[in-house]
Amino acid sequence: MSGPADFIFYAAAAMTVGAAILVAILPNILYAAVALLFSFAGVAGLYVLLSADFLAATQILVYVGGILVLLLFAVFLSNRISDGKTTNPTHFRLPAAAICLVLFGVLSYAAVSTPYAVKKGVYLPTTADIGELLMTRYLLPFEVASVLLLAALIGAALLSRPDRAASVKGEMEEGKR
Amino acid sequence: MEALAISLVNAVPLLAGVPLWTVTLLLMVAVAAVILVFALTFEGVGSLVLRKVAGDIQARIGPNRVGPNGMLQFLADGVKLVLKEDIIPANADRLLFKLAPYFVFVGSFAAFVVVPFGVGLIAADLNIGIYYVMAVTSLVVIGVLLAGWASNNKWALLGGMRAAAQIVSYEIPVGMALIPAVLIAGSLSLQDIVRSQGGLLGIFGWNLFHNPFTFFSFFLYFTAAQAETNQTPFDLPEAESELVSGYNVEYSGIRFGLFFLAEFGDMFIVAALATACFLGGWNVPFFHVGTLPWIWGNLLSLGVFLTKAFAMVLIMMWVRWTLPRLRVDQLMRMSWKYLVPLTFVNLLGVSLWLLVFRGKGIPGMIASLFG
Amino acid sequence: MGLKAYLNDIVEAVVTTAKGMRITARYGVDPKEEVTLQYPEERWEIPKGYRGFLHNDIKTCTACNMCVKVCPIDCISLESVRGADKKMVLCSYDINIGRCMYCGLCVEVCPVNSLLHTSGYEMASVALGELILHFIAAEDAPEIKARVARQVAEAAVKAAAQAAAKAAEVPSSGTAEAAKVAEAAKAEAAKAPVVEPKAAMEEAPQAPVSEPTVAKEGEKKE
Amino acid sequence: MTLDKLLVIAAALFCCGLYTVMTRRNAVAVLMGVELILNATNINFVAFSFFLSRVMGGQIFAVFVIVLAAAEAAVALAIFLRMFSTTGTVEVDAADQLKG
Repeated sequence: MSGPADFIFYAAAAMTVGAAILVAILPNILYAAVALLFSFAGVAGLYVLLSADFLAATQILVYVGGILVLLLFAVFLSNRISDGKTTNPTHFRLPAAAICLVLFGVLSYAAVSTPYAVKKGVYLPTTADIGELLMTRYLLPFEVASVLLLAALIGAALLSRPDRAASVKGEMEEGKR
Repeated sequence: MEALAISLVNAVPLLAGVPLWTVTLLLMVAVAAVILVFALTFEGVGSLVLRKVAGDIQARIGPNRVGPNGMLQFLADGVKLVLKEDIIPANADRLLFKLAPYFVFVGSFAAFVVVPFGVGLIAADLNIGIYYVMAVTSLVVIGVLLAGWASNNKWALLGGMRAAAQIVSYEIPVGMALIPAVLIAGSLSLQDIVRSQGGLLGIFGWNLFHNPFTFFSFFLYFTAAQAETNQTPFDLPEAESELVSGYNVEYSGIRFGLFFLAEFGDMFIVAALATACFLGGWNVPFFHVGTLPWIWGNLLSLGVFLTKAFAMVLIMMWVRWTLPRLRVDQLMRMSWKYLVPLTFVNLLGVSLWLLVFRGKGIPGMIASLFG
Repeated sequence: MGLKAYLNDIVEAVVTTAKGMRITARYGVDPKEEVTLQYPEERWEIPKGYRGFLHNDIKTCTACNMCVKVCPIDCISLESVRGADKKMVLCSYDINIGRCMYCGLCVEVCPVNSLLHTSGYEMASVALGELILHFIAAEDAPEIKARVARQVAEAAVKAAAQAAAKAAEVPSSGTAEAAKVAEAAKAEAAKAPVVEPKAAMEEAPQAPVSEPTVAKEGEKKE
Repeated sequence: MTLDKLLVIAAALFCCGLYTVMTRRNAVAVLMGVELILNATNINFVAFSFFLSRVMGGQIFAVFVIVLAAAEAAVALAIFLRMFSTTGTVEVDAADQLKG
């Protein structure tokens, strides 16, 4: 792998980690969400370099187009708009930082010192393989995942509906007054 | 792109000393610039045509003052957009306010990369073409949401929330309606999909006429895509009469211009996808483009593709100036109660058809009857 | 909602969309349907009796002040001086067309039909003051006043000369008083023509013989 | 681009996520941390799949992780909205009704 691919790799890595650090420290939750977007995009870039094109597109589609939108909606709906500033309070900063740094050191040491039997990967389109495996070898997990998604969808819809009993009660109380 | 770079280095001896990746990178930049110029030109001319069509349909004339017959109106508009003062509201979130238009523009423009303009005219023939388009256009949602929030304006926020809900809802029918084309071609690459519709069947080789389900699929896709790009009658996010102008109400100058360009870019992407997936792409009826010399084949296929795509854009404009705007609940009902179930039924139907008839469409079967 | 109603909804949506698109397509391809008027080049025909901007023909205007009195929003103001022939002479006539509501009362009331509605309706300005129509330029007013004062004075001299001639013609009736009056008139007449226009304007009101009545009623400046 | 570099990146991402989960009080921000952690694991899966073997298992697992993340985010955000409508805040410290 020559110059440009390495350059792209380091750029994607820097974007991923830098944006993740911003997510961790930014006081404004909306800025943190935008930083998260860049982190996701960086991870997608890493996937592309790792010959996981389908996964990269999925990463963008699901994380950016789905989860991040949900996060933004949650931020908008759970903060009073009149507040203007969306605060994001933190606590236990020092001990958490210490734990994380130690953990990072341990993990990196483990990653660097372990001798892996590295085989050079090959660049091939993976979409067909993933589709075939999902329909043959991993059919059961696939079906379970779809049932889980359906359950999650119904659960989320049920949870976020306005409480009908409570609202009826409220109306009755208002009527009494 | 690398193959092109290699052939370029071979053709021009002057480039022999330059590292290959530099040439490749420069080529990438050049191709991106060409596409950007095309997109901008289309968006400019598109805005003019849109206003002309609106004028015709509403028994008016439309712009006719700048240049001969109003032809240069889009240049005047462009100059106006660029030169206007870029106002940022006092209480706006400055960073996000500045950032949001770029998300929208990038999300719209990045999709141009995989549009198959001709036999060999495609910036990057990704093997996940359609999926890639679906993925990058989701950036638009984020941009619109952030623009709505950062403007610190209730109309902008409502418009942004509406736009996000609408785009996310309609992404599902759009994807589901495109899958029949993917199933028939057996590939997500747009070039493969276009190639699968070639052959000597002429226009009956198109996916549109492959079987009844694909025929309906085309119209479902077109409806859903029109909603996904916030075109009238689904332009609730920018409903002028209730939300002033929705998420871009506080924007002016070049930042508004980016939203504006992204809107037209989305229009072209929708038309191009419809062309590539259902209308045969750059295939010339009853003729094999590949037999021509490289340059003539490409020019011919480019012309055919653009003709089809522009025809689709015109139909979008026609619909746009015909139908009145929906209500929000009607919009959501249309997506979740009508389009989503129908596209799923269609998908099942196409799958069954392909299974039962071994991938052959009706015209193909009729043709095989006659040998 | 049953399946039948569901399918009916879909069919209805498709049919109504197709109908609407047929209509718009007909408009789209038929250029004769266009109703746009290319405004500055082509214009609507102005209907009879159209009340456009007011115009006063100051040559026929008698400065009767009727329009000023009848105007319900006081947008007309005029200033006039009494001329030598006892008729009023306009020295300024302004209409604030920005305030005018085009009721037409002033036109109806005008006894000599000098005030009329024209068919004009285009006016744009960047300052409110430009909306005031001056039918006599503001800088002309002193000149007119001076000229009128001069004419009045000349007339007075003539009258005095005539009176003197009469007095000389008929000595029997020449009493001391009549001679005194004639002399005074002669002195006035001798003085009046030599004064500067500006001085004349200032002195005019004090002139004993010919006191020009300055109409102040309509003078309501903003 | 080597395997250990990718693992170090994933570790950094994981630690950022962990720090976010530990320090934030806003539930939405905690969820962001969780997403970062899931991304870190995904990088590991894909990297191992690319470097150690050409078996697609790693990528398939990553797909499932993304699916789970989507489901989790949907349910979690529904819960947050519910929490906001009952307690008026989405700070995780406020959800202590079960405390004895």
